[in-house]
Amino acid sequence: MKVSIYRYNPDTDREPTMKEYEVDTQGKDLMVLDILALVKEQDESLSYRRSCREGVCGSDGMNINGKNGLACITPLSEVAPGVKEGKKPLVLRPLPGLPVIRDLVVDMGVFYEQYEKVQPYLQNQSPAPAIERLQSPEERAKLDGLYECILCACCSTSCPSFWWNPEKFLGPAALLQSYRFLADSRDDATEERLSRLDDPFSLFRCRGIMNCVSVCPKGLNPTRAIGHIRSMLLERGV
Amino acid sequence: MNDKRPVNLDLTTIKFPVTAIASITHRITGVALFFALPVLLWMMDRSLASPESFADLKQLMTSPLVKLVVWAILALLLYHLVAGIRHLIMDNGVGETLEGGRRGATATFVITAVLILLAGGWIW
Amino acid sequence: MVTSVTSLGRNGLYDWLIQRVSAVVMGVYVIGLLGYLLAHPDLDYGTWAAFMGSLPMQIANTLLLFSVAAHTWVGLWTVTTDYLTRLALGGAATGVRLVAQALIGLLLLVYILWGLLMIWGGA
Amino acid sequence: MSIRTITFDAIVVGGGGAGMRASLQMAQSGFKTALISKVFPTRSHTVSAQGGITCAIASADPNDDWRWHMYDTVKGSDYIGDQDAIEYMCQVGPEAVFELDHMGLPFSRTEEGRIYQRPFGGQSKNFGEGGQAARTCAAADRTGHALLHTLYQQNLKNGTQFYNEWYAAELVKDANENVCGVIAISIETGETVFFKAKATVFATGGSGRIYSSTTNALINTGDGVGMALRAGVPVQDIEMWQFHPTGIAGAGVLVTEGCRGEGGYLINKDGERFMERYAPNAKDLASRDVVARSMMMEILDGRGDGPDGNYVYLKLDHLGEEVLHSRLPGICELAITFAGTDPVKEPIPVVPTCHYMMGGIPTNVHGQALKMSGGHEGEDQIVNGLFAVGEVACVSVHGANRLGGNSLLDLVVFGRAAGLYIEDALRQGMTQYEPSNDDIEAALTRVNRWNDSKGGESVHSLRKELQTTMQNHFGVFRKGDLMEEGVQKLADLRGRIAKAHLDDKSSAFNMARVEALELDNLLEVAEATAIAAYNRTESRGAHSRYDYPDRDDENWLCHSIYDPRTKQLGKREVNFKPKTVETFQPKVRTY
Repeated sequence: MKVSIYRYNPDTDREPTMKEYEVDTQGKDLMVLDILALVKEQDESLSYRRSCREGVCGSDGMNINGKNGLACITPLSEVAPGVKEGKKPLVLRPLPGLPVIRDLVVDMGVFYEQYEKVQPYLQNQSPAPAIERLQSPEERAKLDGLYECILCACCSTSCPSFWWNPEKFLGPAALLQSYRFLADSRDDATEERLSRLDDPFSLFRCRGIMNCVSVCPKGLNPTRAIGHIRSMLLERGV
Repeated sequence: MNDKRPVNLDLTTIKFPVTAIASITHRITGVALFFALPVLLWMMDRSLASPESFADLKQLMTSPLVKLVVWAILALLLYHLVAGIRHLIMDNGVGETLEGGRRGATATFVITAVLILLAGGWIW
Repeated sequence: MVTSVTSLGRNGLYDWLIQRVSAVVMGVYVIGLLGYLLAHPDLDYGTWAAFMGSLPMQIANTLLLFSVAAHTWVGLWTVTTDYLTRLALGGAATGVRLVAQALIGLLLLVYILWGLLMIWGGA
Repeated sequence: MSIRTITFDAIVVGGGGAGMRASLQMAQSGFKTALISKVFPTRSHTVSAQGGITCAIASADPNDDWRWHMYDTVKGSDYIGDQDAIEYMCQVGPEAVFELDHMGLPFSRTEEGRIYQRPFGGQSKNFGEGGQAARTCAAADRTGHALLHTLYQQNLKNGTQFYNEWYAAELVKDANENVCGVIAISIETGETVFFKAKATVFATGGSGRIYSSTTNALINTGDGVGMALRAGVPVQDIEMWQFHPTGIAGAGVLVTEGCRGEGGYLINKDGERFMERYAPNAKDLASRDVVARSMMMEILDGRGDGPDGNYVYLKLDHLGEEVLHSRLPGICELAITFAGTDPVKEPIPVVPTCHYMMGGIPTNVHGQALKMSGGHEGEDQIVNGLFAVGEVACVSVHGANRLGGNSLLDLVVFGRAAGLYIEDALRQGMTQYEPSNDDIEAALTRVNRWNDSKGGESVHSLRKELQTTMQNHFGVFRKGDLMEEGVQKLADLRGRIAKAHLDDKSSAFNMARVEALELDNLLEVAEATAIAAYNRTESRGAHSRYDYPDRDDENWLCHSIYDPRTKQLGKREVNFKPKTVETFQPKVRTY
């Protein structure tokens, strides 16, 4: 089958180019990450990130035939009809909207800064008890669908509002994490957290287009989390 | 060094789900309506200024070209209206799942298409 | 917290609310007016002018006018701050954006005055 | 000397659970702490830990006692775990776990609002007399992920200086073998820097990638062990490799023991629940070495399924969709993605898969690295400036076999302990050893070797060969002659790897260079494993030999110590002197 990969090495290239490779899958429905390993055997100079190879570390987010996803848990058969059979090329590009360091590796600095901006850690002013802080199963259930985020950036880099205003809009991933702490019964910094989101950009630049939801490899829903924060802001402001 | 780094943002290589198409169409129709505003204001003005101007406007409205323009503006308005209603519904937490979002976006296109056709029938 | 002097509500929540409330006003108006026009297929000037000249319609029209202006401002402000940025235009972005926003603002002002004259000028 | 030097009070190499727990401790008390990680910290392998963190917090059972946990751990280790260290871990554990809750770790909860605990293998009440215990604290089946993110968040809050995507290549020592810091390469730019610190903490994790089939992440290449061995620091019990019973057949992806804790069990191709035969009491919750061996026996006896008859099944469907989706959601995803089976409906094909390195750099309970003085059986001596925590360390709490859920506890307890010790030492004025230019040059030799390489075999083919050798010669069951052959093959590989070629020498994000440097480390770990396994002439815990099928307490109730300079295997005494409880004497180990 044919694989077309975005190549750029700052040492030697002025502009990125798409490079074609021929890979023999022996008809197997391999994961995209396996294909990358096969290509790398042919061409050592190809760089990409990878670690757990099972979809939990979030290293290998990339744009696969137009859609962001994790290479390690995207089988060829799910990329697009005809790709596995070799009728259509597999096209791999770096995550959109972030500066490319090399090949499929992007500079995620902006993305991590957004994460840090929401103060992604539990805040509680009361003295800690000798055991755990009690939390009912119902309260804990509110964190489901939030804490599982792996920071792969598939969502944020599929979001046009992120593309246009990465410095001002926090992006779906950071906002999901913001809500993860707003929703935690053990956290008491709600007011402070909300007041930092109440401007026209940080949160409200979300237009509800749901690209984030449609690409999240963990099936999470940042759009809904943003909606919940908006409701909290509304309740607080009116 | 950092400034020289390329960015992969060639929109033609990126797939957009139906929800994104619904959203950008909402935006495009909104901007277009801003440019249609003087036309609507002018029509309102003519219709109210005097019986003569009212008649003139009515006369003008029989021209197929004008009908087309009015229909186009109506189409923009209908899409923006229906998509806007979907936004309000989603603000209440309905249709925020992946499936719900897709259904809502598809429904917006279908309903608008029907309404635009009806509007066409009404104008002609 | 990102601050912006050109946003209408100066705050995300208020911009958002303005957008929603004005949308509801316009939505109701448009549906109502379309209903009226459908109900009066052979509308003549007298009926039309009397209808639009009545006090409730004058108030409704005024409300509509301000809703349109507010809704448009918030919407187009968002559009300009999305596309007319440093990212897209480089260093000149702020200037270009301010000019665009000024033009939009000016046009909306003209529309409001024109509309107000139309609604209340005859009274 | 041309390279840049950056100075800190303490540097931690590795951004997994142990490293970040250590850096957090030091950063919290205001010491200038750097964390060097070859991946962004939340991509470390701790993220893949699923089932939970075992600890007697007395939630599931209000009468639970850390001494029971200690008993289980000593027994699980097949009696070569150090009892002072196990005592410390089990006793301090609850405090360390409650801290994690206070930091925000989203543990699953009981109706009382306490942390949910599930049964895991090898757990008992009342020193093995009270039946199965439920002692593993869980956040669904994503405990490692939740723990790692929580620790990263706390490090952000407390101002740890992160050097993410920096690859630590070599230890820097002075002429007297004192550790002064590390040489590290910025993967992003290719810049090579000397990180100088009073304390260098290795938290580099395991090296499951020496095997071709492993549950480990692609980054688990034993970088810390490799650096230590090249610096002449010995490793302990390195022959002890845990094979996890339930790796997804073919893919090697881990399926948590928590599945069996929640009531799942193993079946052979005839549908028989075979663990009842091997471990009549604990059955599927016997300790991992026992279960893995039993599975291999079933497969070798022809009761495995599949075209090659080489896997058995983990049955979960009887637990019902609700339990599976609430307690084991991640497993359901993984099984569908990597095995193509939905556990709600069908059993998952599983096979014992390389999972965990019980051995590593020997340390005391403060994480200080140890070496032997005056021959192999001499007194412990501290390697000044070097600490090791987590999987790379052998403190030793796991001995010859680790119990499920004890790895995460090991990480936080000893990450914290090392942090506390260094904090204290820094307050009292710790020495900064100063290397000469020659010392730094010496540490750069290996990096330069690759950068100057001109032709030779490729990294990926050599790596593949190494992994196959380990897989075929040092698997679940081991045999003297086969291992001898393996040792030979590795010696041959050493010669070829020393001449291997790095074609791509570019500077920006050169993944090939990192993989080349990793290959050296894989080789170090593999060879140490091979020589230690060949020389330990008994079967104990995870080390199981056909030619020496029995445990030999007379000769081998001890740690093995592999000395990289002589390539000889020595012995080191196991600690049988806990401080507050009676010694647990070695017994016949049955489940």
